[in-house]
Amino acid sequence: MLERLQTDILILGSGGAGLFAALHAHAAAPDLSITLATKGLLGKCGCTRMVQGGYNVALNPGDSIERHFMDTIEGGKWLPDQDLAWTLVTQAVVRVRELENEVGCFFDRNPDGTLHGKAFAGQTFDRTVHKGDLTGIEIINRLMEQVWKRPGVAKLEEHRALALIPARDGASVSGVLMIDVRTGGLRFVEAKAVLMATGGGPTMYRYHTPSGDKSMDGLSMALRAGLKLRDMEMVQFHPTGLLAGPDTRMTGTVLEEGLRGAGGYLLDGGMRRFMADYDPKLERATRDVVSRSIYAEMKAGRTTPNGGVYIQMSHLGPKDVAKKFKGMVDRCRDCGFDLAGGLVEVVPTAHYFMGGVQCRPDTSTEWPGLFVAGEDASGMHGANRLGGNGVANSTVFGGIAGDVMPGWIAAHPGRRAPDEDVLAAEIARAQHPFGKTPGNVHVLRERLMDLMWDEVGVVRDAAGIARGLAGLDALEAELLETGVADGDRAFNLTWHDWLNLRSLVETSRVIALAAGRRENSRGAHFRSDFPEPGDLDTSTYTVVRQGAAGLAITEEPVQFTIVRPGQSLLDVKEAAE
Amino acid sequence: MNVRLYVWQRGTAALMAPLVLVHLAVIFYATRQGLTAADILGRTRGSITWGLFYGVFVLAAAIHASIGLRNILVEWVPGLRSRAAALISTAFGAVLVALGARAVAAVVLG
Amino acid sequence: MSVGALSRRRNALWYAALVHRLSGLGLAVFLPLHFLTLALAVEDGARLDGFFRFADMPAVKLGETGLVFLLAVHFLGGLRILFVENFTWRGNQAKLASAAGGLAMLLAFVFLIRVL
Amino acid sequence: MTPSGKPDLSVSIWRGGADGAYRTYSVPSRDSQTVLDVVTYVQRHLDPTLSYRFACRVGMCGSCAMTVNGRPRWTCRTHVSRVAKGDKLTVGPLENLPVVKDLATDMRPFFEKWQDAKGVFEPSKTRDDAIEPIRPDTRQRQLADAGVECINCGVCYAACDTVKWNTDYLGPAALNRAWTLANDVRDAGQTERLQAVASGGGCHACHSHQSCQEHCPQTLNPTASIAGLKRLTALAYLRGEIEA
Ligand SMILES: Cc1cc2nc3c(=O)[nH]c(=O)nc-3n(C[C@H](O)[C@H](O)[C@H](O)COP(=O)(O)OP(=O)(O)OC[C@H]3O[C@@H](n4cnc5c(N)ncnc54)[C@H](O)[C@@H]3O)c2cc1C
Ligand code: HEM
Ligand code: SF4
Ligand code: F3S
Ligand code: FES
Repeated sequence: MLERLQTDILILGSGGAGLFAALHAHAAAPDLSITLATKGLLGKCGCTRMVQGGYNVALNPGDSIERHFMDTIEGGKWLPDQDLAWTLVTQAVVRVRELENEVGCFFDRNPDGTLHGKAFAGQTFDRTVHKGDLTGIEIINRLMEQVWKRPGVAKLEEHRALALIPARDGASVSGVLMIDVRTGGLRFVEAKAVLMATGGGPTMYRYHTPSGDKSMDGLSMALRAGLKLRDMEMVQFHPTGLLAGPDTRMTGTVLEEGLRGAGGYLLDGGMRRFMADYDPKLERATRDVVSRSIYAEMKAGRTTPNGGVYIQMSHLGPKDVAKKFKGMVDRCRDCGFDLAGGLVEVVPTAHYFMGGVQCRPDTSTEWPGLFVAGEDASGMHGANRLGGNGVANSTVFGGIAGDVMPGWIAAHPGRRAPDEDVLAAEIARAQHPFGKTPGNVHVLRERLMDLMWDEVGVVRDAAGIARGLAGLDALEAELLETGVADGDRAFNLTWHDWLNLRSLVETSRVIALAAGRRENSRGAHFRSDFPEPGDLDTSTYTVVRQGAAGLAITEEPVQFTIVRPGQSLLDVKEAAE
Repeated sequence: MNVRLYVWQRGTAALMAPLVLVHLAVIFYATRQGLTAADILGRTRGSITWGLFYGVFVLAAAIHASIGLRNILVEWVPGLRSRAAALISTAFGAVLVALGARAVAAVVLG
Repeated sequence: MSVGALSRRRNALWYAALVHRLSGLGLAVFLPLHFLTLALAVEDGARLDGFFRFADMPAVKLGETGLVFLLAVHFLGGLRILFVENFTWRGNQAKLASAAGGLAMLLAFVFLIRVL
Repeated sequence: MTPSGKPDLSVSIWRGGADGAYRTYSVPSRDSQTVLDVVTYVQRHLDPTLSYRFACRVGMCGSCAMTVNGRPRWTCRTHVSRVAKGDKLTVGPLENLPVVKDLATDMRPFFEKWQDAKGVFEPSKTRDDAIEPIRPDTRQRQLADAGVECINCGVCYAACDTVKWNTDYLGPAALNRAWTLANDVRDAGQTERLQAVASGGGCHACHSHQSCQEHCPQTLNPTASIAGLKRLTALAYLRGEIEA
């Protein structure tokens, strides 16, 4: 039944974080056995591939690391862990050079041959390096080619991680239980070091942008392992997701930010341009403001047929729009919408998860042997992630994890056998739905998505959060009674839908709890009952941990290790010059 | 097909292009009012030019066609090993050269 | 039924390649026969003429027309491929391939009229 | 009948492995509906055991390609109204790849050939070096740019009969990638790459069917890339830089 494998380093996920970790670990210690397990095909799943905008890096002589750092801290509303953010902005420089020079990425150039940096919202310098509007494809394709090239990295494609299994000491990691999706068989991979890089993914919302394979599995695994989860209330919504109606996977997918930047209008169902009611910057206001404004229009019932608002580009000249936003216009056309000349319905859509496992700048966690990187990790972005800092985050820290793990293994030799009881319990847990009468998983997922959208979404309040928590309990109880037919377990998507849903319900509860705890409004988190940001100097972040007695939530003070609110590194730098 | 075969196949094709053009012209010209052996032989007998022309043509066609045949065998005869395909096509090429040389000799030397 | 039974992915250029291949094969099969008849000249011109008289039959003329077509279509199609492979890319290859086919047919037709 | 007022779609879907069969389902028709949505509907509402693959749902990951009414396509960006014959749709796995189950194929041969074509960058510098200035208007840069946005969806590979007939043939996507690298001035593995694509199943096996170019959802032109490789390798061979 259970197949057991052993490896030195086990990496979960093949996004920017996972692939970089594999390359760095292999370079640092070619003799170690490295195994990369990923839910889809290598490099063809996850969100790094979907990056359109680009990669923030202070490479231009007119820019500086300090400026990038300050943009990150201010964008994060002073909640980021400053040491993590500093690591992010400094290492991004190295990582982009590595991507160009060693991995082979082909970033766009200025006419003089230097790297082109484009403008991205919330930044004081045009520092976003890109390849057209398909930056993620370029980064991931080049990374996955490099990983395939190294036979020393064993690949477990279409392997879904189910649980972190502790060692017998109960306080370090022994390995990971997973399903071989293609056969439906279970595998336990014992490893000396494990990197979790499954990429978060707030897909529990009615409207969401991430790829279908992402369902917060990593964070639900970490939760069950008893690890500390930080900033879990921080869900970033992108203001303009495509609204194509029910029963289509197109709904929720992102329509790029640049459309508003270029002068696109947002119109309510009655064709009125409404942003003036909310912000003097109109459609060019920040992501969170625009998202909340659209949400308010929707709450007020001034909606389009499918319940959103319109984006209009045609006044800029359909031909010009079709030229400037070719990718976007083509995509809309393929799906039956005329973005250049007509109206397209849009809606805010859950995009990125700032929360995650608490970790140190070297990617280590509380559990010896367990490392975390990418969207599964937390603290770099605080209350808000800058566009362009997401892929920087996954590639920077993935690489660091790859550098660090071989050294950690050398310092902590020997295998750690698994706690067989936990392993057995997790096996039973994964197979739970086969013991129940088959039911309709799909209906439950729809309910979860509505519940989280309505109660713990763009705008929150205490009453809604309470309803959300109660709803989640009911939903979980029903899910546990809903079975999946046990015939053929090979490539059984419905079984995986069930497992996805369970991960999502568990992590949704943590989101709701943390959202209830933060009684102020910062960045992505907005409480209509506490609309003020609160005192910056005494900023705290939330930490949730699952213990024997259930979920425990605390608030920890933010350590201003580099700058304090009111200060700027740029002043310090200029003073020194 | 590898680069060597490719260079030979496309090279002979390019070489044959003008030859085919001339050959077609001759065909059209010669069939103006019925073909006779005298016509043909009168033109070709003892002519170094025509001898060279047809000699090169035969050689190029043999090389070109045998490589072409090899590709077809590889792709369209399931289970045939590339060694066998090479053998068959080389043999075919050799037959073409032999018959071709005999024909050229016949019309040029007599 | 196999997965590919309903395949409809063949395009004009796929057919162009098929015509090129079949014409090449046709020429290759014809070539040895062509050489053999010409070699009749070794023995004496009369036998070759005997062959030509046999070749005067309309059915044989039709066959010859076919051969002219094969040679022309293979020649023109081959030129097109040499252009695709050796010069900067040009669109409309499907049109060019059809034109090659059309021109070859025209040539063969002219030949037929002349010999009949 | 459905909310859109259109009759239901009659959808035949391949079920099983290589020796499976088509099974027909009735799926409500909607205004906004891709082929992937149709397949998803069947799995969610009619037959929970149906297997297929997708990830990004916006044409970026290249994992949702299937054979739709006889043609290979990315299904997440194929609107039903553009392909349905009347109300009929036939959806099968991609051709030229082993079937795992139902609509999911095993893409390993595709990626192995990508490696065989040396479709991977060979660095000439390190992360400690400055980034190479490359003017965007140079010819090589433009040639590489033209082919680089491949999403490795396998559509071209499934559309090419030369792949079907010649098991050694590396196929359009792998060769297209090799061509972009051949034009990458930073790359240090040029001779080895040309050697790799000049051997047995390399670029010379292509007959310019152009099905790859016709079907590529990214509107790339592998035929032109392969032609470029044919030229480069022939020259290199004539100069004695590579062997047959
Ligand atoms: C549409 C879109 C556009 C974006 N644009 C930008 C942008 O312009 N700039 C920017 O900086 N950021 C952008 N982001 C954010 C950025 O993509 C992510 O922050 C970043 O790529 C995350 O990288 P990752 O490696 O952590 O995760 P991912 O790239 O998402 O990879 C996660 C991997 O883990 C695998 N996985 C998941 N669950 C399991 C499991 N249970 N077992 C095994 N494997 C598992 C997945 O299949 C996948 O391979 C965008 C995101 C989206 C969705
Ligand atoms: C002007 C003269 C010719 C030109 C330009 C020419 C050109 C070509 C080209 C370019 C190909 C390669 C097609 C491909 O692989 O896609 C080819 C194939 C072929 N040619 Fe020719 N050719 C010529 C004359 C001939 C003659 C006289 C014969 C026969 C004796 C012949 C027989 C073949 C055969 C059998 C093939 C293989 C077809 C295939 O692989 O599909 N060719 N030719
Ligand atoms: S070349 Fe086009 S069809 Fe082929 S794999 Fe790449 S994107 Fe897909
Ligand atoms: S379809 Fe195949 S034959 Fe060549 S031009 Fe494309 S690879
Ligand atoms: S699902 Fe990613 S390309 Fe279709």
